[in-house]
This record gives sequence, structure tokens and C-alpha cells, in this order.
Amino acid sequence: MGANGHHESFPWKHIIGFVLSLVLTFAALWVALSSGLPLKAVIVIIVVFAVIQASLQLFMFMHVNESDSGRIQTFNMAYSFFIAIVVVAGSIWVMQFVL
Amino acid sequence: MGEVAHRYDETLPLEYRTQESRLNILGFWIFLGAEVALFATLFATYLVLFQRTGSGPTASELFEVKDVLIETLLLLTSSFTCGLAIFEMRRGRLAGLLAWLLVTLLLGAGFIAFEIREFIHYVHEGATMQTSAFLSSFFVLVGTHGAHVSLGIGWMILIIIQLLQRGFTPKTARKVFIVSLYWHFLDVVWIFIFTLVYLLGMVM
Amino acid sequence: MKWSEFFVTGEPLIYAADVAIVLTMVGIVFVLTYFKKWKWLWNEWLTTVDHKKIGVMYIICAVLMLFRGGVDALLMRAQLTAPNMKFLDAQHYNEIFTTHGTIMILFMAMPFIIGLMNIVVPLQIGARDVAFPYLNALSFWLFFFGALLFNISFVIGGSPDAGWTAYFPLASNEFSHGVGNNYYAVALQISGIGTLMTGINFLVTILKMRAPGMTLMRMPMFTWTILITCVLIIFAFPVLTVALALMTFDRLFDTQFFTMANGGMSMLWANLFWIWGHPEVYIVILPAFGIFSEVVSTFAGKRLFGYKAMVGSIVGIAFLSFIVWVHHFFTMGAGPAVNSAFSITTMAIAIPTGVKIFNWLFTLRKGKIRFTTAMLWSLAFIPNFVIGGVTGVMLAMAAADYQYHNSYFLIAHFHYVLIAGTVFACFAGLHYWYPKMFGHILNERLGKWTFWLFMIGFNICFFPMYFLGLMGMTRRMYTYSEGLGWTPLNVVATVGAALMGIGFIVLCYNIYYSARYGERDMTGDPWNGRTLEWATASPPVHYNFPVTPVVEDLDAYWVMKKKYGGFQVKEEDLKPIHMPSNSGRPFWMSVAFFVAGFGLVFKWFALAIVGALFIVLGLILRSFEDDDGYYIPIDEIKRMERAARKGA
Amino acid sequence: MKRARWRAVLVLPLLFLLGGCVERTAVLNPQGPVARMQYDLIMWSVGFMLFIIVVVFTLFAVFLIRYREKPENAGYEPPDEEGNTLLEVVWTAIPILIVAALAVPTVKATFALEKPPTEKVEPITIHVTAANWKWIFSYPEENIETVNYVHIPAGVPVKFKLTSVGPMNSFWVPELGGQKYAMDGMETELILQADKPGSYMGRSANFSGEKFAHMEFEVVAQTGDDFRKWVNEVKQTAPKLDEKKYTQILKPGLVGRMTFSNTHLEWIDHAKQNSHHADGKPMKNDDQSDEAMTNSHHHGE
Repeated sequence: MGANGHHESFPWKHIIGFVLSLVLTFAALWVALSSGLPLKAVIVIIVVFAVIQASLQLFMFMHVNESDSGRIQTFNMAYSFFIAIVVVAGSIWVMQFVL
Repeated sequence: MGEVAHRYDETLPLEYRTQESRLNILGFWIFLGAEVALFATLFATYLVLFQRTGSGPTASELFEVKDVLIETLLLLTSSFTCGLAIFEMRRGRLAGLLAWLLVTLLLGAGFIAFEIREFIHYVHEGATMQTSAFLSSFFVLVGTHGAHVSLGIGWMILIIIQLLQRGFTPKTARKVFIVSLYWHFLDVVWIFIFTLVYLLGMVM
Repeated sequence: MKWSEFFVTGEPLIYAADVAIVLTMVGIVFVLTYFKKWKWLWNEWLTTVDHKKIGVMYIICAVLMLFRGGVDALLMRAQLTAPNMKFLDAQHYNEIFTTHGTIMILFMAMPFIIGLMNIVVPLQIGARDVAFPYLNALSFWLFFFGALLFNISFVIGGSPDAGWTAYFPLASNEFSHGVGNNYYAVALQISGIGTLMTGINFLVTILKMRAPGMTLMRMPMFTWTILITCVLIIFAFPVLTVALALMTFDRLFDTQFFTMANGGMSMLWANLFWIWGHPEVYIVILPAFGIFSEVVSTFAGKRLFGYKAMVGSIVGIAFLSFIVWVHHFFTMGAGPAVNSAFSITTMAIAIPTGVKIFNWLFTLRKGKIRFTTAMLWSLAFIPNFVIGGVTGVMLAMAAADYQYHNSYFLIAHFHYVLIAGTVFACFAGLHYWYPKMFGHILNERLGKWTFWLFMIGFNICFFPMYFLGLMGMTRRMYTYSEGLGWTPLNVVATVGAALMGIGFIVLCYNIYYSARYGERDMTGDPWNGRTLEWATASPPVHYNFPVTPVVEDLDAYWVMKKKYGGFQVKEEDLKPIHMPSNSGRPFWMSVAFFVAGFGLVFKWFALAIVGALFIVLGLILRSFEDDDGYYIPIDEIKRMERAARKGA
Repeated sequence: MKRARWRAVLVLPLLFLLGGCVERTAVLNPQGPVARMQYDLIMWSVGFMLFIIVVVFTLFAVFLIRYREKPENAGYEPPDEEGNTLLEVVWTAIPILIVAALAVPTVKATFALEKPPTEKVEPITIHVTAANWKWIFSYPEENIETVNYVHIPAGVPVKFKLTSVGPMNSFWVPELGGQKYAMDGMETELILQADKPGSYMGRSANFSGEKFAHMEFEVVAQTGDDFRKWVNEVKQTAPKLDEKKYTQILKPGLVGRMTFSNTHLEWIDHAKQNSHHADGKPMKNDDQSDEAMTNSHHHGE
């Protein structure tokens, strides 16, 4: 029951999450616009950064795994990301011949 | 499982105390799962169409780093302050909660203002929803997110009013918590818009 | 817009329908006024949040829509009986097959299933109501007004005519000028939102509100299938929401998603439609599997064979259902790699489905099979669905599909799975749970007449269609020429359709007959049932159970009967019961949705904005509402229990 | 129940086959290598499917007859069995084997259908344009065009390049092989081949609006010599097609057969209409697959 022990006096979790988010945002920006890496590498890196940042929000800010439904909530979000990947990657794959 | 009716649990944070609240919070999480599928479909549409610009401008001709970065920072910070609001709530400080919610609200309003400005700018350049498939999908994807943020602002105002009227109750606490989930979630969506729409658009 | 364009004109059939609609409405208003029933209607039904009443309303709507969709079907069969028939013209035929498909899937099958799940699931898990009763009412009314909006297209403005799949560019402004496809986009959107909320509601209900002792692996199979169905709804319906929104934008605001110019891409519509559309098929078939499981197990007098394998197979089917959608458009040229991959995932669905078929068969083995009407529907499902299933596997083979695609072979296949699966299940469930809903049993003799007429008619109607498909007849042809050799089989099919129609009439008569003369169910358990819904009175008091039952094993009520001789309620265990209050807001908010939707259909944006403002007003009022429901005192519970058991 | 099932499963097809309709059943009457490959696949699957039907129907009938409630077994109490792991494994494994047995030839055929059935003969190319509600066939090499009928040489693979002006249609000649969609702004390719001279019915298999049911065309397969003769005749006798006439043909409605001694490809190719790179510059995407590249040739217009 993670919802319970929130008695710290300083919001360390939030601050760490926020700083990491800023770092990841600027890092993604740099990778995309100034790194000079090949396009494929750029795409992979910025998508990975985005996924990390999304997880930061989910765990650091939204406490997805807290409460007696924590497992359901976590599974729900994980499955929704699976569906998202199926829909996005699947659509692109299916229609790449006309892209 | 146990008794289903109004189970009240003193040991939990205020927003989780009643059974009704626990059901509501879980229900909202499930709803967010549906929202992921909704935005995923919009992303799929955008990614399929974003190079189909017809005779209109392309993404790289249109997007500007500075505007996007300002919007991103506003929304990111608002998500942070929204988290601080919940932190204050769990420490039982109504004033702190209200203050951080208000900051969040202002940052959100700032984000919307910049976004509207961006859209108006595009329309002035002749890039409207009707111009090309790329722009249709761009406006609908980013616009749907913007509409969500606007809705969140309205919702938060309602909750602030209720907090002022009723103070901390299991019900108001639960509402604050749920709106905070919503707000963080919109930030999650924006991270992907930032990456897959703006960054990708500027590099390709 | 001119009035002559506003109302659909020109066909005697339409005028007759106009007259019938007006007369029915006048009749309803007269009856309600004469018998002073307006208040009753408002208090007991329109504002109710009771899952059982909501379920009943869903089923009434579904049966009405079955009538509408069935009439559409009979008109089509009449037109196709002989070559070059002039019974319907092309445009009219196109509208009819479009509304037939849309109505049968979205406004018949879905609400029938959702109605049954509303009535049964909270009872089966021993809950007082669903997790969000207010939301449940809103879901129903959104579905209702969505369906109403879709149906008025018939007399106001014109029906959609681009097929229920509404492929672009045919469904675009350029090729469908009228408002018909606006109706499609907006009405489906409104009822789709309702469905999504139902999905969330029941998922939370099942996960969090089960009676003590009911672990996941002790849940009745119907509840399991609903749980998985909810997952499908939650992740599939947002895709439809988006697809319909894009369609609305294209049609109302001239965006370029699916257009033929400026980069639009019609294939994207097909892709999005089927990402939703395929899970949708499983949304209506999985609950059917659940119903058959309950009925077969009850009337074989045995617990379900291979319960764990059954659970595993529905999870497997649900998982696969999201990664097969391309098989609906193998012929769009996505390339052999894509087609092969989706071909294999599609065929893989046959594996868990086969597991289920054999488990049902082995539930029958060593049983003591009672041939009630509900059981007949469930038994007939097995051979008929297998025919539909194996032809489905044939369709899944991409290279061979190029020969079946869009032909009557496909029509035969999906009617064999959807009718033998979903429709048979709805009828089985209706007969099975009818005493639980209304307190009396549907007449068995008439029920069997319905069954034989409908089931035989169904086979006569659809089996020849496999061969029509192999002969080259394609779907959606409003007529065909002589000399193709298609006539004899088309005549046979029409005869079968007529038999199905007669079967439906017998069912309607049975509902009337049984209400007057039907056997009352005093025990609450007319079938010697196995699950908790039979532990309470028929119909149950609105709080369902006076005390929450405790579950010790699968088939909870069966165990109770064996161990304790039934569900024992001691008066000293009674506690005040908390119940949610009724609310009229779901109803009028849905009216506001209807008004907004109607405005969008006709591009009367002022009206749409007025509707939208009322929706927002409803949300604000809800936010400020401070109603925590009410408690039923113990004496009141005692009184109600006595009354219910007396069968009052 | 049994009565109805027997009637449905046995009597109907029996009557049907006795009626001598086999050659009417176009899909089961393949007249070329493509259709034959699909026919073989269909028959291969039908065998397995009949096996499944027989097994299920037999078990079904036996269980219903043996375990029905009857006066003699009034006191019989069904056993409380939970299931049987061995049986579960059996009826999971057998379907897996069947699916595998179907999947392998399916994948092979699906890939094979994208290539000409024979390498010995050079294929000919015919552009097919579906319009409301007619079929337009353009022979770019021969420089002739026909409407609502098409001549092909027998024994030669024909590459149909399909596109559409307006709603989607599906190009289907069941005796020669399965269909593919013709869609606006894109080009799909369908390869068919006829064994011998003859006339085959083709139609649109995808609903495209009011008069869709009339979107029929005839495929006339001829010997090589006859085909060349026909081409020359058309070249000499048929009128020229101009843009005005072509626009007229495209107007929604039905038209009869027509023949022209040039093609509309001279001024428009609808497959390349809806381009997303109006200026014709290639995509900046450096990891394009070869397939996507070859398909992107129509981006320039």
C-alpha cells in the first residue's frame, strides 16, 4: 500500500522527476537538431527519451503503482502502451507501401 | 474483497478513504488507458499522413523551435507544480494545495495561450486544417490535446471552488487527486507530441 | 435547406413508415396519459440507476432494433429473389444494407449483450449494483439517443448509403452528398461514448465489487467473458471515436484525411475502422461464449469442463483480436509480408476457439442434458458456429481470400458466426434469464417453435450463400442479371429468411403470451442454476441481496445448495443497505447530446452549440452535486424480502 | 436439430452439384495458373475443415444422444469433473498442427501471387482504371484503350496495374484468379493469366455507389496471333480519345463498350494524382526500404 507513507517533508521525488524531465527534453532537442546523428538513430533516441520521460510522470508524479489497485493500474497502463504500439507501428507497417 | 458498501479506512490518505473514492480513482485510471488508445490512434493518423503535404507547407517549413520549447516548458512545469499540490494535500495543507493548483492553472493557461498563438500564426501563413492531410492530422492531434488541457483548466477551477466551499473532505480530496492524474497524463501526451510531431517534423 | 429535402420523400414505403411512426407515437402518448403513467415512467424508468432496469431497457431497444434490422434484411432478400427485380431501386437498396449492418452490429447485438450483462453481472458477483450507477444510466441514454438519431435518418434527411464500413472516398462529401453519412458519423459517436463508459464501469465493477471469497478463478464464465470484453471495449472504442471524428471533420469541415486530393488517404479509413472493427466482433462474440457456457453447464447439470482452459482461451482470443485487423483488407495490396503475418495471427484465433468448442462438448459428456429452449439455442450454436468458424479459417488464408473477399462466401461466413454466435446467444440468454428479469418463464412450447423456425430458416438462408460466393456473386449488389445461374440459390435463401422472420414473430407473441399466462417463478431458481443470480428472488429486489453472499468455490450457488440447502439469510445479519439515488440528469444530458448531434448532422452549428452548452452544464451540475445516496433500514429490508419471496 | 443440420450440410450442396453447376461455380473452375494455385489452396483447406466438422459433429451427436435426460436416468447425478489436462493438450495441439499445415502453403502462395506464374514468357502490362461505374483498360505498349472489356493473350502473364478515379473498386475475374482493390491515388498490381482462349466474366467486388452492381466487364483471352491481330485492327479502325471525350466517360453513369487507338495515360495517370511531394523532391528519409523507394516513384507529378 504505497499510498500510505507520504510523510516526507520535502518533495524530493517531484523535484528529481522534474529535473530529469527537463534534462531529457533538452537532450532530445539537442539530439534531434544538433547532434548530426543519422536519422534512424535520432528517431530511436528521441523515442526512447520520450518513453523514459513518460514513465517518470507515471511513477514519480502519478504514483501509478500505489493503492490496493496499484497492480491493476500498472497493468492497465502497460497494456494501453502495448495497444498504442500496435496501433501506431501496425498502421505504419500496413500502409508503408503508399507512404 | 469484503463488504462492498461504504468501507471507510482511516489509515489511508484522504482521497482513498471511502470505497467510492477508490472505485472512482481506479475507474479514472482505466479511462486514462482508453485515452492512451485514443491518442495512439491520432498519432498513427499523423505519422501516416505527415509527409503527405499536397501543395501545402511541410512540417520542417512550419515548425519553430522557440515556440515549441516555450509550450513544452510551461506544460512540464505545470505538471511539476500539480504534483506539488498533491504533495501539499497529503500533508494536510489546504493553503499550499490551493496555491500550487493556482500556479498550475496559470501555467496551463499560458500553454494554451501560446498554442493558440501558434495556430493563428500557421493560419496566417495559409496553413489551415483544410490545406493538406498533414495539416489536418496536425491540427486535430495537437488540437485534441489542447482541448483536453482547456477542459482540465475548467475542471480545476470547479474543484478549486469546491475546495474553498467545503475544505478538505474525502470527496474533494479525491477530486483533486483525479484532476492531478488527468493533468500529468496530458503532460505525458505532450511529451510524445513534442517528440513525434515537432522534433520529428523538424528533422525530416 | 428546403423542407422537401428535410423529410425523405418519394417512396410509398417511406410514407407508410411515416404514418406508422406518427400513429405509434400518438398511441404511446395516449396510453401514458390515459393510464396516468407519465410519472411512473419518469420515476421508475427514465431516472433509474438500477442496473436491472437499465438492462431491461437495453434489451427492449435491442429487440426493437432487431425488428428494424430484420425488416431491412427481408426487404433485401425480397429484392434479390429473382434477377432484375424492381422491388427496390439501387439507392434504396444501398441505404437498406447500410442501415441493416450498422443497426444489427451496433444497435442490436451490442445493446442486447450489454443489456444481459447489466442484468446478470452484478447478480453473478453478488454485488448491489455496478461501480458507477449514475454513469451506467448515462451510458444507456447515450446509446438510446445515438440509436434514435441514427434511426430518424430514415424519415428525416435520408439514410447513410455507403455500407456499414463507410469506406472512403465513397463516404466523402464528393460521393455521398446528403446528410446520411453525417448521421452515421455522429450517431455512432454518441452511442460509442456510452459503450466506452459501460466498458470502464463493468471492468471496475468486476474487479472491485465481487462478493467475499469470489477470487478471479471462481468467477462465473459469463462474468469472465464480460471482464475481457470490457478490456476490448476500453481499448477498441477510442479508435472508433477518433475514426468517426476524422470522418466528421472531413464531411463537415472539409479537412483532408481521407480525401482524394491534397494528400488524403482513403486506405487510412479502412485501417482505422478495422482496428476497431475486429475487436468489435469479439466484443459481441465473447459474451456469447459466456452465455453458452452458463447455459450448457446448467442444463447438462455439470460444472464447466476445463474452466481454466476456458479462461485462458478467452484471454488468448482477446489478445489476438487486436493484431488481426488487416485480414479485412488483404486485397488492398499491402504486400505479401504484411498479408502473411496477419493471415497467421488470424488463423491462430482458431486454436483457442477450438479449445472452447471441445470443452463445451465435454461439458455435455456424462451430463444429464435437459433440452430447454435456452439449451436448444446453445446446442445449435456448436455445429452452426463450427461451420462459420472453419470457413473463417478459409477466409484467413490470404492467398485464398482474394477469391472469397467481398463475395457472398464472406456474407455466409460472418452471418454464420454472428447469428449462430451472438444472436443465438442473445436468444439463449433471453430465455435463460427471462424469469430473473420479469419473474415468469417464457413459454417453452412457443420457445421451441421459435427455435426450430429460426434455426432451420437460418441454415436455409445462409448456407446457399457460400456457393453463391463461389459462383462470383458479390456483396451489396442490388440486382443481378439472368443467365448467371444464381437464381435458384437466391430463391432458397429468401425462403430461409422468411422462416427466420416467422420465428421472430413467434418470439414476440411468446413475450406477450407469457406475460399473461406464463408460469410464475416463485423460487428464484427455476432451472436449478449454479451461479449467484439464482440465489436471489425473481425478479430481485432493487438491492439484489439482503446480505452479501459468501463464495466458497466456483458455481457458488450450487455449492451453497449442496452444503447448506440454499442461500441462508439470517435476520440478525441484516444491516442497513446503501443505495444510490435516482437522477434525471443522464436522461436530459443525453437529450442534449441528441440535440447537438442533430445540429451537427445538418450543419446547424448554432443548435449544436446549444446542445454542447447543455452538456457542459450537466457536467458542472454533476461536479457540484453532493448526493451520497441513501440507506435502506433493516425493517424495510425485512418487509421487502418477505414480499419478494411471496412473489408479489 | 439433426434433421435441420443434415438438410443444410448434405442435401443442399448435393442438389446443387447434381444440378450440374460446377462450371458456373467460377472459383471452383480455375482457367489459369493463378486461379489454379488458389483453387489448390482452397481444396487443401477444405479437406482439413471437413475433418474438423466431422469430428465435432460426431462428438456432438454422440454426446447428445447418450447423455440426454430420459426417464431411465432420473436418479443419475452427473460427476463433478473439473477437466482433463491431457485432453486440453490434445485439442490445443491438433489445431496448432492444422493451422501450421494451412499457414505454410498460404504464405508460399501469398508471396508467389505477387510474381508472374511463368518466367518463360514476358508479361504484358495493362493499366486498369475504375470509374463510376465502368472499367477503363489502357495498353501503354500497344497504345490502345478499351472500356468495359479487355483482350489478353492466352498463356501470357498479364500485369494489371489498378487504380481508381473516385470510390474504391475491386477487380475480380474469378475464373482467372482472386481480386485486388483499385484505389484512388495509388496503384496496386494484380497478375493474372489465362490458360487458353475463352471469355471470362469480371466484375467489381467492392461497393462503389449506386450502379455498382452493373460494373461488369468481359475478359477475352485469345491466342497470341489473334491478340496481335486485334491490336492492329484497333489501332487502324478505332477513334482517338481526347480529354473532352475522356471527361465525358468519367462522368458517373453507365457506358457501353468502347475502343480507342490511344490511351488517357498520355495526359493523366490517376495512380499518381494524390502526391504528397508536389515538387517531386525525394523524401529525406535515408532508411527507406527498397520497396518503399520503388513505390515512391509516383510521388513526383
